[in-house]
Amino acid sequence: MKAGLSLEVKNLSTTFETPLGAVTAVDGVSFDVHPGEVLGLVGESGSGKSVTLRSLIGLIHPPGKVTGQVTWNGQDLLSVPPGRLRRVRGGEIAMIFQEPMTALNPVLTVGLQVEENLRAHTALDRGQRRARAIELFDLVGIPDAKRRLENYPHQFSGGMRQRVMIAIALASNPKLLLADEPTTALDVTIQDQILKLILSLRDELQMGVVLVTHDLGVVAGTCDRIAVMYAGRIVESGSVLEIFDGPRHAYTRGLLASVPQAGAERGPLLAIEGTPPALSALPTGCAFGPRCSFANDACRATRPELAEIGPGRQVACLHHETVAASKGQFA
Amino acid sequence: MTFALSLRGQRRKTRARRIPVSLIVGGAMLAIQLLLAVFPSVFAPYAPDSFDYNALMQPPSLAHLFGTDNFGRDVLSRVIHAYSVDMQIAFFATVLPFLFGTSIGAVIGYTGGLAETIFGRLVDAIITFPFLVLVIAIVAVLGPGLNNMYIAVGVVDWVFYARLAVAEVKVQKRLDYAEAGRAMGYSPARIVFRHLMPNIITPLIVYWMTDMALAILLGSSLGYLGLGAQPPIAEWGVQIADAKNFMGTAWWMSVFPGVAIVVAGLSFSLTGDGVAEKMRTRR
Amino acid sequence: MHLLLYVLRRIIQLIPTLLFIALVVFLLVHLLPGDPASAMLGDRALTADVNRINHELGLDRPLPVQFLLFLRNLLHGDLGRSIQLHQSVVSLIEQRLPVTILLTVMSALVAVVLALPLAFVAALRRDREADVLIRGTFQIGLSMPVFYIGLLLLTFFGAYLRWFPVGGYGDTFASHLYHLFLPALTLALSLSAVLMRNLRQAILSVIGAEYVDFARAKGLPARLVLLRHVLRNALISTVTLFGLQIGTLLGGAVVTETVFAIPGAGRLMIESIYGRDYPVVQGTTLCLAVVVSLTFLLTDLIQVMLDPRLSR
Amino acid sequence: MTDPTLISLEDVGKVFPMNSSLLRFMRGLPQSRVNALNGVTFEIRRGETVGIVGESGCGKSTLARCLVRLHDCDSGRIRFEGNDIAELEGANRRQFNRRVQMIFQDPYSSLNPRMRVRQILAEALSVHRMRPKAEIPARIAELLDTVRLPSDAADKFPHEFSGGQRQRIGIARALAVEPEVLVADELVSALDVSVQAQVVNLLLRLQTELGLTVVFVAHDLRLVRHISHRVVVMYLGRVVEIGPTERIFSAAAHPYTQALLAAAPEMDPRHRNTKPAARGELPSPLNLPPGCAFNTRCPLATGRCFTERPELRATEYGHMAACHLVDAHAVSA
Repeated sequence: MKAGLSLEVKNLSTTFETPLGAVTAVDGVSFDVHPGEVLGLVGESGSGKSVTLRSLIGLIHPPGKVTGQVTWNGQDLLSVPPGRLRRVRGGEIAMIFQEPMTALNPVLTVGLQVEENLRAHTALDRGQRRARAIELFDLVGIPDAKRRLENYPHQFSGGMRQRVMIAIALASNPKLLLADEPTTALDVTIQDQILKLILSLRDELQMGVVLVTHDLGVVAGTCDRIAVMYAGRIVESGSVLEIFDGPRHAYTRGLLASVPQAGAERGPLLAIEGTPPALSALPTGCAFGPRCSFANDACRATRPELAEIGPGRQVACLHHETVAASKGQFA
Repeated sequence: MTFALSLRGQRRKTRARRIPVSLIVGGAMLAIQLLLAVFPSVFAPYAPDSFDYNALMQPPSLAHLFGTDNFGRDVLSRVIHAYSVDMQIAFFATVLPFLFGTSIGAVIGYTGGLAETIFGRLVDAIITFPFLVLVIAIVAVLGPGLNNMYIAVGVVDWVFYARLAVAEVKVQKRLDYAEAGRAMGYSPARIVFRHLMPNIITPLIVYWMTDMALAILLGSSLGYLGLGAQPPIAEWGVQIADAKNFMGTAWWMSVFPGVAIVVAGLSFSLTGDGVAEKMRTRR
Repeated sequence: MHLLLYVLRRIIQLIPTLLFIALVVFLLVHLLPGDPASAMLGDRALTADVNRINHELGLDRPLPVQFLLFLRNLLHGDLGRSIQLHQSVVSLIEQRLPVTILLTVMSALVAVVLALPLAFVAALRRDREADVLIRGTFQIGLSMPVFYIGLLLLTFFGAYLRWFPVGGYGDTFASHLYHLFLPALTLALSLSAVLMRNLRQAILSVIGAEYVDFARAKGLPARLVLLRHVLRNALISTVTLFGLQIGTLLGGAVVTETVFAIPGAGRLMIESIYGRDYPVVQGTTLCLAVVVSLTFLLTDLIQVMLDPRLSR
Repeated sequence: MTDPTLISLEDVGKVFPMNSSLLRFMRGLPQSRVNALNGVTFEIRRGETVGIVGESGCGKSTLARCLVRLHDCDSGRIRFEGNDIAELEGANRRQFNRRVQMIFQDPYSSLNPRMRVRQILAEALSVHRMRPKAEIPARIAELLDTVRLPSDAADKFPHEFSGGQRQRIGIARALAVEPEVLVADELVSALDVSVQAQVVNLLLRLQTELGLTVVFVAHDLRLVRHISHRVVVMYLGRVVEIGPTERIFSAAAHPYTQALLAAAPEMDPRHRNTKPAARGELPSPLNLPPGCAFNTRCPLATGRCFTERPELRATEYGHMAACHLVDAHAVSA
């Protein structure tokens, strides 16, 4: 078994230049991912979780600017020459997307789309590439692989399409998989299959996985560690057990409580009032302040930094102890 | 995707008040040309058809800013008077197709079914006729002249508006707000004309702008071929046809009407682009 | 296999279209105020001549019967005789149509050659100088009537620089190509403007598509991403548009042939209009429409080959 | 005492023809069609919340649209207070449209982007003549207050609101005509989790305050469990199980329901299973297997399941499942 690699992200920021001024979609995000571990990036729409993922491997489109450090295998992916970055992309770090229908090229056979990946990253010849493609389809559970390679994406069902995308991503044995809401477009029984597939592949290939999702159930079922994002920043991170047992940030706590629990049917849910702020109009101080029931003047004056409160446990909240203590009220 | 959503908030504030540059420029150019078209004699220094045999084919001078033609007519005055004719062509050739095509298309798109199938076949058949060829053929049969040209254009042109309206309505009627109207028990007429129409009209107006530019091209082409406006009427195409034997010797005779056509066409396109942009930022 | 079925289906669909074309062309002459024959012969025609022509053309029979006769003649390759040129319309068209087709094909090629690279440059340099320049130039070209472009090119490259002939068609194939170059360029300008604008927009929207991001995430070389993933998908809509533009192109050819005095079907049509030679007007209209419907078939096929989703 | 049954569905079927082609016709093949609904029978009682769950393609949205007559069903009938809704005409039909309201899934397309909130609400009020003209502004303010939107919301366009606020406007539009039944199709699935809870709370409150009957169509089992009194589980156009919420979630009888429940991720990171809950995928609705539609994926399927279609049978009072393997219990009514 080859040794895995770790990804280290330091102070990653992504800014988009718009006609109305710069908008910071990701603001000083730091985290690492270890081999064989699933890190969940959790947040709602506009929290910057997807942009973070795309920033890691240079998939941000021109008006966007990425700063910070993304260390992989001893090099900073944000400053390596394009040729080197291309070898990492798809070769060592692979990415899968939310909508397999739009992420697969509709006019090319899936076989070609697997093969072009192998061609870019391996020295296999034509026949070997085809054999490998069949092997990959078997691996991700697509029956009748030989025939299916000749098919076009629209000839697959949603779940099968997602498997095709995973097969393409895995083609060159990546050591890190970036998954952007890979099951959001799928039905629950299919989502379950795909998540289990990703987990078993993780074990088999000793890959690290970064899983971007908004679904806390998915997080609970698959992630080892999580980082919760709000308005472009990580507000809380730690092991999945610690965070589900005792959220320390008011946002995390609200998020967990707003999911209906068995045993409290037809009672009011604990909702977070208001809506997430527009990135162009962030409030001063804590971005969650205006929606937070714990907020006071201090929260409005200064923006709390992400601080270590235990081994591998960080939170960016001035009142994290109060939040932790108040937990009992709603459990 | 996620990012686009988060930008929604900020677009909200600045959107309504910003008018695209293209709309301002195009609109202003159109306004000036409309003035020329409505009051040509106010702006033209000479009558469009007064011959001056003492000043044949004079190059541009202070007396004749755009020079004179082979009958000694003032080119500037003829170009200005041609605005009445060509702007009229732009408007009259297209306004009925626009109104009729849009309404009938909206109704067909909403009704769907057999009406749509029949209409689809009609469109397939009509687009196989080269538009210009068909118009020329119809004008040939009806006889040259502006009115026959309007008829020839109108017979075919409404189909393009209707086709666009059908396509737009088919998209819009599936959206939940239209379904909500139906679920509310609103009448089909209310849904088509009050709910859907405001949401489909933008691309149709944009197309109308393009179509007016095309009508000017068509009108001047027919004028050039002798099938549209008839000499001695001042019309750009007719003017260029008159000038075609003097292209090398008296460039001013053809260049100024040509520039007028281009400017007119550009202002319609610019306005169309502006409308499109304005409406895009609104959504 | 699927492709074959598709072709078959499209050919079947062609039949009603062709019938419709025939019907419209047939009715065209019956739009004439009064009876066609007097219109053809002018105001001072003798009644006997009018009656003779009416009878010759079968115009004294009921309309549906006339149409059936018209169809029967059509199937026998008989489009009537030219009143002016005293030749069968079919033989006239046989001489003239190839010229028009050659002109159209040449201009289509020139348009594609111009539009393809420029669209790429404009899209990749979006909103920068090159893009603004390309789009501005084409927009002006788009606002110029074909006859005017023709006259300008003719005056400058033909009469002034004397690089190209100012008209005519030549005798050999090479000389055809030489004679048709300016006319083809004339016709190509507005088509390439339309194609360029569409392709630029298509490239921009495809570049933002998720499958292009996925292709980049796979670490493919930039060239491969652009050609295989961007261009191929972007071309689908442009090919559709190209098909729809063929009609416009042929319409423009009618004008261009007149400007450059090229002995094509378009010029034949215009001359026949001046001479009130209605059988020829009918015949040329019919042929041009048939050419367009066949071109549709061709572009549809290209589209199906580009986009596997269409052939089911 | 009035009849507790407000709406009853009797053997409702809905077929969507697929694009028919000349070639298929020439080759003598049948025109393909999708049975979106197939023999759906159940009833909705006054004042209850019925949850309808299932995966995409199960027909739940079609069912919702049939309930408000956006679609007419092709077979069977839907009765509202005993009257076949397909036969309602004129004033009766308008009354039905008023009394049964639908709220839509997509907050971005369910409101006309060219109409201000005031126009949207005023239109509903005036078309159904709910209030004299003079009272309309006051009623609009009242409605906005009911759904907890600020009063200045009336003069804004839909795009000036967030997703959650738009859903509130959609609810206000439905409430404007004082309906008795709300059909909510995936009401909150397009919203962020934290906002979902706000809208769910609003719906729960309105139901108690106004005594509404609610049909809640959703794919999110947790939500359906939270707000429904009874649950209908659908698979490929058929009802496979129906029963009181607690029964369905604690003692599901149909293997499909069991798989659905097992596949839904739990909120507890300590409970993880590594085996997928259901194998295989939905068969094509164009080409349904004979027998039980779930037989291609069912771990328990036996010979009979491949030949004979199971009917809904009561397992105990109020709980029914369509599965050969479920023992029918004697039910005394």
